[in-house]
Amino acid sequence: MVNVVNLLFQFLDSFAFIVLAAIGLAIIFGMMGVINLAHGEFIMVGAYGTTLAYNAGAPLLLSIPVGVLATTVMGLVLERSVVRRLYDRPLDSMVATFALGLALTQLTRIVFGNSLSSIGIPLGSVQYGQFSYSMYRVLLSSVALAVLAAAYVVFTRTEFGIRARATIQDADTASAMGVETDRMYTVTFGIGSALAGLTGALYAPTMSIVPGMGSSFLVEAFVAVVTGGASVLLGTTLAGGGLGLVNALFSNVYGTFIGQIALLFVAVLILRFLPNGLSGAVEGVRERMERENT
Amino acid sequence: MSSTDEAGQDPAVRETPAVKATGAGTDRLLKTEDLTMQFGGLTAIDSVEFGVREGELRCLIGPNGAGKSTLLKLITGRHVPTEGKIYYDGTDVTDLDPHQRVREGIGMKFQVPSVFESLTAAENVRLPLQRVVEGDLTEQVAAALARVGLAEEARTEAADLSHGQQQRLEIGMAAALDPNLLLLDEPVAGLSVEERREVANLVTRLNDEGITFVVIEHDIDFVDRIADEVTVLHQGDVFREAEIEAIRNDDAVRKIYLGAE
Amino acid sequence: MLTTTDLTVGYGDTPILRDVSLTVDDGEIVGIVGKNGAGKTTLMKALIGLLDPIDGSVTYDGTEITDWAADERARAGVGYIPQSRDVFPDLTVEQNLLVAEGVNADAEDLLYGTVYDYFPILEERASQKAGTMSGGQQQMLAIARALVGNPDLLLLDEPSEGIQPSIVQQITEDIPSINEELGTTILFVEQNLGVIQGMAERCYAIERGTIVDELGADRLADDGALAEFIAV
Amino acid sequence: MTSPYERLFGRFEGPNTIGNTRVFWAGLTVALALAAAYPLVVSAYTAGNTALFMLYGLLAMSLSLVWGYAGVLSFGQVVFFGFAGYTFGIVSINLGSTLGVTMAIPVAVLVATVVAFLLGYFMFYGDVSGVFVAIITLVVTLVMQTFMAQTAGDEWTIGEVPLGGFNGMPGIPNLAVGTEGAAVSFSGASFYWLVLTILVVSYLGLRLLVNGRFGYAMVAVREDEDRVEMLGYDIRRVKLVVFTLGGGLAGLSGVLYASWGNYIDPSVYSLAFATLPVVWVTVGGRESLLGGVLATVAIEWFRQQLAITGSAWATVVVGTLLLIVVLALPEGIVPFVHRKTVGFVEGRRMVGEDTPAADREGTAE
Amino acid sequence: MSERSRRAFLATGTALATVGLAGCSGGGGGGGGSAGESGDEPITIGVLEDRSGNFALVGDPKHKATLLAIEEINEAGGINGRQIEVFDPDPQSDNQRYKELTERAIQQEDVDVLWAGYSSATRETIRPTIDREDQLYFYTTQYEGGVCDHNVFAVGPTARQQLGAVLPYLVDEYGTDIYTIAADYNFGQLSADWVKVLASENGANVLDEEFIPLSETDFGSVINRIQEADPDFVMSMLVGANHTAFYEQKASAGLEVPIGTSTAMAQGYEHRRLDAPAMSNIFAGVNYMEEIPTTRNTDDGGFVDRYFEMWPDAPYLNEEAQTNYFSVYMYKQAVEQAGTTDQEEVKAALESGITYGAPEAPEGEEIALDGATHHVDHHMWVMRCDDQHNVEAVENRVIPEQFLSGTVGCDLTQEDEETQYTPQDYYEEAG
Repeated sequence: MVNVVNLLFQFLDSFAFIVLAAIGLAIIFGMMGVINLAHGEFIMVGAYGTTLAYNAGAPLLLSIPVGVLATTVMGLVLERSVVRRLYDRPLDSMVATFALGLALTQLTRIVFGNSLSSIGIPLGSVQYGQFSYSMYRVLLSSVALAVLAAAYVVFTRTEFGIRARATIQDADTASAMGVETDRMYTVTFGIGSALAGLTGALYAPTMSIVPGMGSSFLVEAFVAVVTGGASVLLGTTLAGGGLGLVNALFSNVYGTFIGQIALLFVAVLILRFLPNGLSGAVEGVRERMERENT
Repeated sequence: MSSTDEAGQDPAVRETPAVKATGAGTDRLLKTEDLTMQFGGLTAIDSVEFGVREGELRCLIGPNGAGKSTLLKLITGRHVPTEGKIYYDGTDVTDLDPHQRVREGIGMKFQVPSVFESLTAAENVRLPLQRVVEGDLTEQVAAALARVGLAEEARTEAADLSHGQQQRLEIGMAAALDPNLLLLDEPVAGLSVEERREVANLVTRLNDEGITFVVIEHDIDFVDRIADEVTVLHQGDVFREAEIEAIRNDDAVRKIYLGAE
Repeated sequence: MLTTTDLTVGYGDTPILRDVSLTVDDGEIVGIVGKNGAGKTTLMKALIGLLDPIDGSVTYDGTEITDWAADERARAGVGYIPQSRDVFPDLTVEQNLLVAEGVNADAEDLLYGTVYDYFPILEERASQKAGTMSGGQQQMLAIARALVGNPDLLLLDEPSEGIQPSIVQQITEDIPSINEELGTTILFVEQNLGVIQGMAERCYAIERGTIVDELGADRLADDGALAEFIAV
Repeated sequence: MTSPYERLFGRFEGPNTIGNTRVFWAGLTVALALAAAYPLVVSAYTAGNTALFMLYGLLAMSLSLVWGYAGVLSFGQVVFFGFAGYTFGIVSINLGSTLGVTMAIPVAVLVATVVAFLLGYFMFYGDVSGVFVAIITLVVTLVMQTFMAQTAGDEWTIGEVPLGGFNGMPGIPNLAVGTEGAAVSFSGASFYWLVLTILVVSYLGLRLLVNGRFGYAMVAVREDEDRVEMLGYDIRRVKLVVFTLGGGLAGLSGVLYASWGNYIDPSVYSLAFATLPVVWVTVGGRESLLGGVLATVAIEWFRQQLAITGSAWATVVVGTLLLIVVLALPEGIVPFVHRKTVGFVEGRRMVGEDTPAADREGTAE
Repeated sequence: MSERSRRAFLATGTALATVGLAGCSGGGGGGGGSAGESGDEPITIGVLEDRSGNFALVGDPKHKATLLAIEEINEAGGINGRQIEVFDPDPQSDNQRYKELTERAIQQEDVDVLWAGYSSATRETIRPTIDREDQLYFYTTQYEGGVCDHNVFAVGPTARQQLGAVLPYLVDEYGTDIYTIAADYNFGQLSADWVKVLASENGANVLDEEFIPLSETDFGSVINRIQEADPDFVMSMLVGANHTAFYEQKASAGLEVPIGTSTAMAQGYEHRRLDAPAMSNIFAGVNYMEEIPTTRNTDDGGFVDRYFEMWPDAPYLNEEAQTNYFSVYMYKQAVEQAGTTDQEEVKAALESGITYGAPEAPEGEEIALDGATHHVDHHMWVMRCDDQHNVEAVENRVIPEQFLSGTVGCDLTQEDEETQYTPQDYYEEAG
């Protein structure tokens, strides 16, 4: 018997995880063409910043911004010092970010040891019948939606976002319009880093705080980016929704093992049959409809 | 070629300022039907009916942005048309991939010279030849180079060739495959007078050898030197199609493109 | 307003432009004519700062700007309309205009009203994606985009290219009135006789990367004199 | 016209490889002789250890081919490596005889080749290109790791061999060729020599390939896809062939790996391992077949030395050095050194009468 | 050798050992296995434990405790007067690296004995090398059990011992309906089999079992399924940092069912790392935790004190660390008994039945190495964690290794084997 409330909560949980795991990676890849192989480590830095602040006595709501800030600062520094030099060499930037990730993990271990004592999950649970679900995990789905909405607003409604997109579409023309394209790249990378940091900060209470923790986000993150396709925000939303549903449904009925296998299987199907990803397919349909209507 | 073609019109000179030049006829080596290409909201090619007879040397002229390069890319298969058909040698090639069209006998030289700079001239012509010729290539390579007057430069790296030599080398690479139809996109752009003359001679000679040409070119003197007939494209469509003299004297064409004489 | 001295520009080490020296005075409309491949677009890119000169210098408003990046020049008041228009296809018309806020840092507000007056169709289509508009509309948008920041100098690269005659006509009329009403100095590249004659006060002729002639108003009126440097 | 030198080396030379001089071949011969003598003067451990680095070198070479020569960045070379390793284990353990081991080798390489073909077909004929190839192959790698780590249950048993999940597959036999009674088994120094031979044969084979007709097409595809297409080449097919071939080579490396350690586990599909070939090839120089191999041996030796110190800073040092190399030497070390030294002398522009480069058209076929 | 130079050499030996302790390779080692060698060359011990990578959290204490034992022995005059040198590279939680380093330890460093690895995967990676070289090898992690190998001394407790401690206790306390969750790999699968075997032996009943991928961090559906099954208690054999998230999530979801475990707390000290009350009401069946109330362990100057004196910054002294520690002493006894470091003779000495007063055993008791199976009859503890994350012992007793000795009948003193036996082959309930 499928319990609908269970399924709903599991879906929200899964949706949040996929979206939040992917969003920072997706923005940096989609907007700048850089595949950040240190994405997991960026998430880890967010979680460490948050946990360290919390363990130092800050309340959780204050600790989360600390984690985000730490990751953002790191992202900005790395963009200025490393990533910037590799914009025209996207493949080398993969090697460079991999190297960064390697060093970051071990540096964290050297400085902070093999583990930090973790933050308890706040907010308790929702009870329904014999079941209950972690309130915080469910709430993360609203955060995921809020992050998507905020990213949407930032990139489509603010002057910065419009200039950043202009830069991405045609950097030369944008600079001839007075846009400081270098700054756009830096800030976009900063936003991507901040979102990775936010992911780490938000999941810090739910996970074991160890230097390698970032790797547990990687599969979902990369799968979501690839299946999402070129249109970053739409793609991440669709991937989170679609893959989250598959994962929740199969986990609910057959267990986490089948849930993961189903997620990977569907991802492969999407790659095979929708070469432009979910967002590409949706936009293709929309364009066809528009063309027919005009 | 499809029997539903609206044949019958004399393809030679059409003075009528026809919006559509329906150049259909069974003697057409290449023919497009209702060819349309849209990029987003831009219609770069608008229901074009264009054709060339076997053995012809046709020039395509028109202002920047008229759709000349887009038309060439559609013919070679680089672009997939939004609508319409392309027939080559009587068969529908609309759905063929670029390399398949090349194998059918359609050759192409790009606007920007794009020889392989780190290879020698000989290695460059080797590239098309090795695909079709078995065994030893030495003779064919030498012949292909001689054909475009680059026998002396066989061992020179393409990067060290002059601009004109690179243009000829590229034509030589396309010609090495013995195409029936060769499309040239601005073969003399940026060349000196002397180089232009060499390219003109080369094109004429290859045409005499039986290769049909479609050439995009701005240089009217060059066009005058080589062309049988000229097609004027404007705003994505065929504006005029006539002998070069007729085009030169056409007021409407002058207005949109040439300016006064 | 704008002076270049022995400007040599190219891609890599190969110069496309050689020793170009020209002057544009405040309030002028100056044309540059030349055949395809003569180096007109290269010159425009060098003037806005998208190409670094190999040699020579560029002075704008009394300041040497040879080493300035494009965005710095734009903020100093140089507007640029690229050859193939290059609107940002995924941004709406309004967003395209907004991007150009950086043109001319001295401008207080964006001249939405002014540009919508010139090109009312843009106001109608303010929230349409630029990539879905026709070439003519995109050209109007490109002009409006440069204009909206109220630049002191406007660089126009072949505004008539690939555009239907009615819009070419409109642009030919609009540019001089912009020059008059807003006091914008204009330097444009063109090979359409009508446009050149309709807009330019004087003209430089460029051939194979060098300026070969300068035509005053009298010679501009002479079709034959001009045609020598254009396509035929 | 053709000197004995050209008859011997002409086919191996061309603009697509570094090292087209007598000095190079003489140097290579000397280096090979030294390499062949190496196990005679060092311990069995050192020989076996070096053999591991060299079989990694083969993996690097497979990536040099697809990335350096055809311009296709595959993050999935370890997928084919892993598939072949597992297949070799499954077949050889199931058959359980020397003949079985012998047969397992081609089967494993074939499976890797087929996997590469299928993946390549679906990417290149789906018009996936550029950085998306990298990210799709990376995802396939991660998917394989997740999947193989979950094959612990009894249902994941092929014949008599459990896939083993996270624990991997132990008991994979040493490489052997022959039938019962007439077999050569490879371990220690003999395994070293086998790997060295395979490496040299692969190297020469690839030199033959990249300086031959297909090699020209391949490099041309890397330089300018559109251009090559207009010369009548099916670029999708060219890429697919290279990718498939690269998959087969990576597979061969995987077979050597599985038999070297008598073991394989899902960590061969991990992000860290998947990135290593890219690192080796980037450092060595992607457009050099030998560069990748040399860099592999050097980097792996160095990493191992760092691990032996037990220092906590080992991976930090590796990461930092890697970063420096990527930033400072974008073309890779070997082409850099070549350009700074030999290339200056050997330069292709110095086409003298008796240099082999002079008549490549005739001799390269 | 004169008395004088002999003393000088000993001093050098100590210096070398100290260098080794500081984290550098001990160098060529020398003098490996050949019998009858002169008694003053140092003994080389290979210690391959993870100090970086995924297993560093559990591997680092193993490394530290081994060095503690070695230092104590060296300070007390060594083994038969010979100092101990260590070869202790960092395998970085990488099985490939383990493989390379094992080869190196045996062939290059010529170690007399080897401690290596945390996970079963690592053990299985290097076991072919161990067996090919007939290398004396101590595997110290609590594990699924069943390894019957004449070169391997698997001296940590087995799943049957760990689960056999906690499961009967929970059946007595809470009832007979069990829900099993286990990591989806070899160890988890076999542990789940042992739960079924033990349930049947104790008159209990496994309602359902679920295997969870090691990469899983989201336990929402697992928690819902447990709630649906409504067991009396859960048996959890989850493994690794990802799975630790289960405990936080079940606490947050308000799942309050008692949980028995063989994996949590004793190894990765979740009760110290996680915020209370994540581990509330969790019962661990273990041979050792830092909190085990034996005099050898917690009294002044006891094992815990000595450990933290040497490693003041260490976060926790875990189950495997104690096993490494006491097994070094067992090795010492065996070498002293054999009078040589010759590996076959040391193995024979170990098989003769060594006992040792390990910290896990209460005052007056010793734990015994069973010669036939190369396993240890451990003193097992049931440790309960309360909602303040305080841990107390609720039960303890000696539980011998039973599977190999009783069920399989493995006897390595009679026959050399290199096998791992699994419960499916012997119990209907399993598999």
